[in-house]
Amino acid sequence: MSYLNASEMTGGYGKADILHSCTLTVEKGEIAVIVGPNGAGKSTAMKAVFGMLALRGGSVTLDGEDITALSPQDRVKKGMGFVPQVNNVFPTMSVEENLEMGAFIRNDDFTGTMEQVYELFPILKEKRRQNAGELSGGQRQQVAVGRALMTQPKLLMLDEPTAGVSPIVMDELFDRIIEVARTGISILMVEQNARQALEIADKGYVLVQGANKYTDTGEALLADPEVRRTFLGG
Amino acid sequence: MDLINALVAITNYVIIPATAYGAQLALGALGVTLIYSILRFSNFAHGDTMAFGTGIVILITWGFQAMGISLGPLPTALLALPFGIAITAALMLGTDKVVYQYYRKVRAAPVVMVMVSVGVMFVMNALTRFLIGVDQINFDDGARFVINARQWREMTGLSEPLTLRSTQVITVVTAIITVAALFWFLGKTRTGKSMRAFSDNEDLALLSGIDPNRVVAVTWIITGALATIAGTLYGLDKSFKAFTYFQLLLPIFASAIVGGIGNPVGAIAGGFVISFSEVGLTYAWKKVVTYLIPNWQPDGLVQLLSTDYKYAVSFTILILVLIFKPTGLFKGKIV
Amino acid sequence: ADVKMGVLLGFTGPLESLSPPMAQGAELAMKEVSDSGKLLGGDTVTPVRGDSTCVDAAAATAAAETLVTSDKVSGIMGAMCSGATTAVLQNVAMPNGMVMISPSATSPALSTLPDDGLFFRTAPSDARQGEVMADEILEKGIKSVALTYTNNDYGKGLADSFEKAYKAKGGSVTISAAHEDGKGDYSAEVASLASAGGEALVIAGYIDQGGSGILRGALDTGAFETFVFPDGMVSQTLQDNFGSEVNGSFGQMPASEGEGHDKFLALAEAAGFDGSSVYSGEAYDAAALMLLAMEAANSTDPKVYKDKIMDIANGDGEKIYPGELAKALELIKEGKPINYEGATAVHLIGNGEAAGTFREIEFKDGKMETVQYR
Amino acid sequence: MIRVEKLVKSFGGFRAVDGASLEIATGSITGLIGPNGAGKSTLFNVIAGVHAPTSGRVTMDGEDITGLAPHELFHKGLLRTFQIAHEFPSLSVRENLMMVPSGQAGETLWNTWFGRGRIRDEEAALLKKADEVLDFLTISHLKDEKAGNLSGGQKKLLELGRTMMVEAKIVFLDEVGAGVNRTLLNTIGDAIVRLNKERGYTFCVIEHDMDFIGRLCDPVIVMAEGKVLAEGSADHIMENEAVIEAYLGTGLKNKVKAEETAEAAAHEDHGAQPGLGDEAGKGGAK
Amino acid sequence: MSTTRQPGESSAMRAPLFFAIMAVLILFEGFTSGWNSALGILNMGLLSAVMALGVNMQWGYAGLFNAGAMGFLALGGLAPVLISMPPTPGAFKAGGFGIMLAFFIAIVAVLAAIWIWRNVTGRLRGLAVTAVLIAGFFAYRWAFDPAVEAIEAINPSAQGNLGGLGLPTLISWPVGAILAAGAAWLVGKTALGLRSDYLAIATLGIAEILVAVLKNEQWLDRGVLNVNGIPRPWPVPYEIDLQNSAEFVAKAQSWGMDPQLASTITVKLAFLLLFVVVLCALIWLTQKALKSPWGRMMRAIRDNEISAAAMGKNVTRRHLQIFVLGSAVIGLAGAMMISLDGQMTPTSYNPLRYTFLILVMVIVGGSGNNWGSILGGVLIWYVWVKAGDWGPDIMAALASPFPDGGVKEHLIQSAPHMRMLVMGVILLGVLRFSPRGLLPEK
Ligand SMILES: Nc1ncnc2c1ncn2[C@@H]1O[C@H](COP(=O)(O)OP(=O)(O)OP(=O)(O)O)[C@@H](O)[C@H]1O
Ligand SMILES: Nc1ncnc2c1ncn2[C@@H]1O[C@H](COP(=O)(O)OP(=O)(O)OP(=O)(O)O)[C@@H](O)[C@H]1O
Ligand SMILES: CC(C)C[C@H](N)C(=O)O
Ligand SMILES: [Mg+2]
Ligand SMILES: [Mg+2]
Repeated sequence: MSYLNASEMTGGYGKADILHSCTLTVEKGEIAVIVGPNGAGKSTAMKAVFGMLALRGGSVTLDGEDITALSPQDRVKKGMGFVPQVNNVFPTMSVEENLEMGAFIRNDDFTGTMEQVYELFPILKEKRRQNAGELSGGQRQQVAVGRALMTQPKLLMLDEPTAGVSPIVMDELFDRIIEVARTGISILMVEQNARQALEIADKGYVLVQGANKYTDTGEALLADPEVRRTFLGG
Repeated sequence: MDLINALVAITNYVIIPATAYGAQLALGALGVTLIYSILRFSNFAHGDTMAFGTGIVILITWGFQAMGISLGPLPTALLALPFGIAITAALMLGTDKVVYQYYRKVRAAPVVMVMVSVGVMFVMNALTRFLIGVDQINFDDGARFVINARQWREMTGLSEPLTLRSTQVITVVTAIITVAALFWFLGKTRTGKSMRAFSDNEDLALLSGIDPNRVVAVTWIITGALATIAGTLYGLDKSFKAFTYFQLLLPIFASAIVGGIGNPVGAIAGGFVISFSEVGLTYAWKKVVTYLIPNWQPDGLVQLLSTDYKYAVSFTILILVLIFKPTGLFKGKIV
Repeated sequence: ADVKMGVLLGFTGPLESLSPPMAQGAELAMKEVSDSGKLLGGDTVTPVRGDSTCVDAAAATAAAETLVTSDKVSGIMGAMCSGATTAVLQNVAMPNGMVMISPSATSPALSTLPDDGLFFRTAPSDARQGEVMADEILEKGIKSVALTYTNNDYGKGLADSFEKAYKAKGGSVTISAAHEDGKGDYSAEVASLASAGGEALVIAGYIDQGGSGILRGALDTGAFETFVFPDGMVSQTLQDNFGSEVNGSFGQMPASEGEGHDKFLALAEAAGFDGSSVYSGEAYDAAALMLLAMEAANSTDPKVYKDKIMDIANGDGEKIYPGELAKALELIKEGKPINYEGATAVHLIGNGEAAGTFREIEFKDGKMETVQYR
Repeated sequence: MIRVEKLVKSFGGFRAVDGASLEIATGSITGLIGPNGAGKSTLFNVIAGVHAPTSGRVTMDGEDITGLAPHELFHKGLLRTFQIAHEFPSLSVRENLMMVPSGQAGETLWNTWFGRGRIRDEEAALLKKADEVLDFLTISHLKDEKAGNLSGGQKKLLELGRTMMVEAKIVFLDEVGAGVNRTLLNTIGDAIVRLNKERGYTFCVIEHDMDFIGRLCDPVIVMAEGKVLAEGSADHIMENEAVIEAYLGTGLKNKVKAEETAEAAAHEDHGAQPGLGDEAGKGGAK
Repeated sequence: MSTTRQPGESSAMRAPLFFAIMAVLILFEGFTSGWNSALGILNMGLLSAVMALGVNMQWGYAGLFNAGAMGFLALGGLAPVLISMPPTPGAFKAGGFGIMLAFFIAIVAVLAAIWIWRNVTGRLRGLAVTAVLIAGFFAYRWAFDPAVEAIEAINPSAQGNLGGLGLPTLISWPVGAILAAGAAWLVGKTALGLRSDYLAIATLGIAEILVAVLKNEQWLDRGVLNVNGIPRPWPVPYEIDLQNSAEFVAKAQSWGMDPQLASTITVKLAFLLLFVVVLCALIWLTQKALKSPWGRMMRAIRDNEISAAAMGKNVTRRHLQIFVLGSAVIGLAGAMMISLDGQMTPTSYNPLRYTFLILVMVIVGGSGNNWGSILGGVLIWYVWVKAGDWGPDIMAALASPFPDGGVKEHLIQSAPHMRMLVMGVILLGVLRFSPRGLLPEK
């Protein structure tokens, strides 16, 4: 069984379902990328995996354990970390406090992890005393990812981490994500910079209208002309 | 020229009362600001919470007095305060469970929360009166003065009196301790930081594993404590009357906003700005002028504004601050 | 049959604490009459309370409206504050031909308001109290005072009439400053008053309202040593809360000496409330007057018995004191005139308002002592 | 058409825009790129009247428009979209479009009472136009949905749709592409080109997607630290060392395995797209 | 501010259903407590509905949180005093000129200050403005104080003010609206730039200031001494006149009604008629406006000001427009209320009753929905009045399990405060089970 196994998720915000039997799985240390048209339900699927949406059907298991009924906070304790698409830092708290908040659920000494995060994102160490709200878009994204890493998640979920960041920062972020994955952390992310993302993905999902349309390795999806034309912009 | 008497007059009639009043407003404004920044709504029930808390303190004080327990020169109410805080905090938590929790869950707009708090205000209003009635109650039983007018005159031989009430001293001292404790708590402790995180970005706090229920509970407990302390100090210094506490809501809000709502430092500064402007701008300078310029007997009161418009003064200041420095003296946060 | 009587007072709002003893005073009279079984051959009297809120004319009107139209009361004991009283008189009492006897509305304006002969008050106009107070102060040799009043028709009316009388008689008022009731802090007012100076401070306010705050502030800062207290201030609360701090201060309240007053106090004590509370006796008298007038007119119809009220109050017959209502009813039934004195030596003048006997008090050794009546 | 002269905008002590001067030619699609925090959005906001400049001047067709209010600029034909979508959440998608045209008779209270006939005719015309725009943007199935319920990308489309409701002279697009599906982005790109060609709109586009910039824009202006760093055609810019260092970067370091594929893909892209871009560029620049 | 509006649970039957419930309540009141009482509640309810409509225009349409309804209401109430009271003989001659001069001075001073602020730069600016204002203030007081003293000296126990123009009361209604609109314009010019919460507190303060003026300016409206005997508006007769008219008495008796009862009911019906006419006109105007591009534009502005501005809408002007219009409606209600009461008592304006209760009406009714405001106005007023009656009953029931003695006594004594409790519980109940109000917007 896969490390994360969200199978046959069905549900939505109101009466109409947004997700229709959507299945997402991620293995240990694997990078899985979700792509798809706007409004396909990618963010919704992420929320569903994280327990922020009431599901009408389907289940979510993590490391073999059924977590379908758990609240988001409890999922954090089970080792899931989530970086939302927007509003993903604490703007009036310093970078360091942002990271501390990431480690909120931990009762052990987290200075080591913080050092690791600083190693991963050196710019953050420089700006550790600055309020996160005063950082540029790309730096904020790094803080956001860093905060999620502080929980020492076993599964890191990122919703469009590169939206609005410059190419150089995007590359940097993807580089970091690969490094993170190499430490054995599973990554599930939504991306609209789909080609770049699929290049580093072990596995790719194409979501259309809340359902799985294509599932394959990143390479294979990139190579599929149909997928390229319809979803990756040629 | 009689500089000393002039100074004494100003101290006695402006500086001392305004400082004590300012400290009381500041404590009230802190409660309002805390709710605003963490739970994101203007809590119109705060005045009545203060009344309720004070009512409880009074009942317990009476109990102690009946049992013959006292604090010597200090008012017995100080002894009753912790119990009052506990009960008020419990009521706050209960209110949250029964009322506010639902609106957080459905993510109601702030103005809905404001209206909800108006509803709570109505209920608390009634509750307080059921509890302790509508009468004016004096429950200050300690030594009344640190220095009274007669002692002062004997001591200094000056014609101007100067008095310092013990409640004024207690008020300021308690206010300083409370504020310091609050700052330490918010800035340094884990729970305090998690509260700031929650106030910054509620969703993200959730994603960091911060338990919103805990944050909310702690917020209400602190608010209950602040309200009870502010209300008790106020009641000790003046006297308790349920209706007055509702009226206090306006200057408290004015303080919080002038200072920059959502900002604790601002709340404190705002309290003093409001109290000093109320007392200072309407002060009749006649006496001081006659001390300073002995040969001039002004026929008027040498008063900038009559006390009729006292409340207009504090609100005019409020409006001016809002227009020229819209986030308040200290940058507040707006949701 | 059962006669319903409205008791319309400010049970909630800024004067909520003055209302209960007043209501109890009125209800005491009703109970007395009811228990005697002598009203109109055995009618009982039931009080119906209505909340005039004191400040909200619309709410007061609505409450009175309910009393008249749905509770079908035969008379209204009230309202309490002059503003609400005027509203109720014009909007409810006059249209419905309902008799109103207010125990406490003292605004001078009510003397001249057209009322179709329906409105009476057992309290004197503040125009009178102003005079009395001025005399009293001057007799003590005090030539200049600072004056503060609660900012409503009562306070302002009293302050104006006092200021006029006092100045006419040679005194000077250094400052006349309003204070708002029910607000938090009176430091600013006290500071202005202190700065203006004066030999004494006249506080035309309410004891459990701003008046108390002003007094506290003035005492604590040592701004004044002598105070003058009109009706809104003189009460048990004043003695309890300030006692020896105001030794040498003095004041007056509409009340009368002697038998009636003492009897009422005793009755009140037996009934479990404080009869010396302001306007409690007036309330008793207001209710009693109406009930006795009903008997005299042999009708509970306000339009009929309204004409008897003056006769009862000023009649040329046996004096009736609190506790003697049964006797009064008998006398009336026998066709004998009575002179209702009640708790406050009722004597109605002019348009139907109390002539105003005032009890002058002074604080000695922390106790309120009656000096004289005038 | 638009001339920005020595523009400075500071927040507190910090100069977000620090003496930038640039020009946007009539009929062009000008790209504006630069690292995060370079001051692009701030520049937009100053031009669009949201912020008053600390110093400097903005002119449009020679007319000084510095410090004009947004609604006044709108009437001069200057429109803008927002980096973070600013929809009207409680209005339906269709209403979001229909509210745009200015000078509607029905916006005067008097007419709402006594000019119903005129309003009816105008509304019918507006409705038709709005539906056309929605069709064009492929979101006509959402026309009665509250705009607040749209997904991030859908809101972006709506944002663009609003500029199509009126005859604009110049449209400022702040990161239309962020969060938009690339296929859809191509459609948007086509729409921009079409508006530019057929209706003569001038565009100024902030975007981080270099493919998109390369395809559409000529010239491209690069900002960094509040100043203009470089200006020129897209190809030219992408070879500029300073721009590469500050903005473009040199690609992924970690994904050695993917490197070849990526390179191959990049070649393919460059092969396929400049043609399109050139066409657009030529069309715009004439 | 982003207001997430939950999906509506509205059905077509909702509004008729609630209005039917309201009608039943009023009818019930009529049958149990008499028609006078029912009509009295209905009249004041309709007045409240007008107030709620005004607040709803500001809050519901445009998202402007005006917490100063009380101030505009009070100002509107000044109109009947100034328009329909008889003039005080000699007052104008005594002080009218002085007062006009004083205002002229004030206006000149303020205009001069504004001119300096706009045209002078540098460090001198603040100083010059302050100097002009202070000089203006003293000049103003110089003209104003003696004039006021002269006016207030005229027959102070009954008059002491300028008095009115002696015109028909009906004229004062639009004048009340204009007074409030004028004040709102001034307030709007200065305070509308503020963000929502701050606007609320600022207007709360401004309302206090307006009421303070009405309380303390005796020459204008007798201040706290109140103005009594304001004439009724045109078709409304006086009960006494009816009772004295043989024709009316005969008619009443022919219907089998007590003439006195008939007279009071006739008067109430006359007021009712007037109020209904005003309300219908307002509803027609507002509904038309809302269901048009104007309404769409206002909602857009409410949703997102920045974006609306970028779409060419002049947000500031629209805000000012709606703020002035809404305040005008509140002022109109203020004038209507004073003509209903027949007296002007500035001390009776308190925020709980005239600001918060109105807000409760708007929210309970359903903000943004005109019909909701009407429903909320009448319903909440009904509850507010009835809660005073129900209080003792509820309390008696609550206290019954206690043994006779202190606690029971205390509880029964506290009965009047049940009004607050009932009000609070109802408000909380509505907000809980129908957060967007009883009649949600669309
Ligand atoms: N809070 C909400 N309430 C109701 N419907 C919603 C809500 N959020 C999103 N939707 C709807 O759900 C669908 C899927 O939205 P979602 O945000 O998951 O899309 P997405 O795939 O993340 O798109 P994008 O790439 O544009 O962010 C959309 O049609 C949207 O209109
Ligand atoms: N209101 C503000 N107060 C203070 N600083 C601000 C404010 N707005 C922007 N800044 C700062 O100005 C700089 C420029 O911001 P701007 O939004 O213009 O960048 P940008 O070029 O649009 O970046 P991005 O590509 O991330 O959108 C940033 O460093 C930002 O922190
Ligand atoms: C209760 C009283 C003090 C009321 C006061 N006499 C008045 O007329 O308003
Ligand atoms: Mg999304
Ligand atoms: Mg930007």
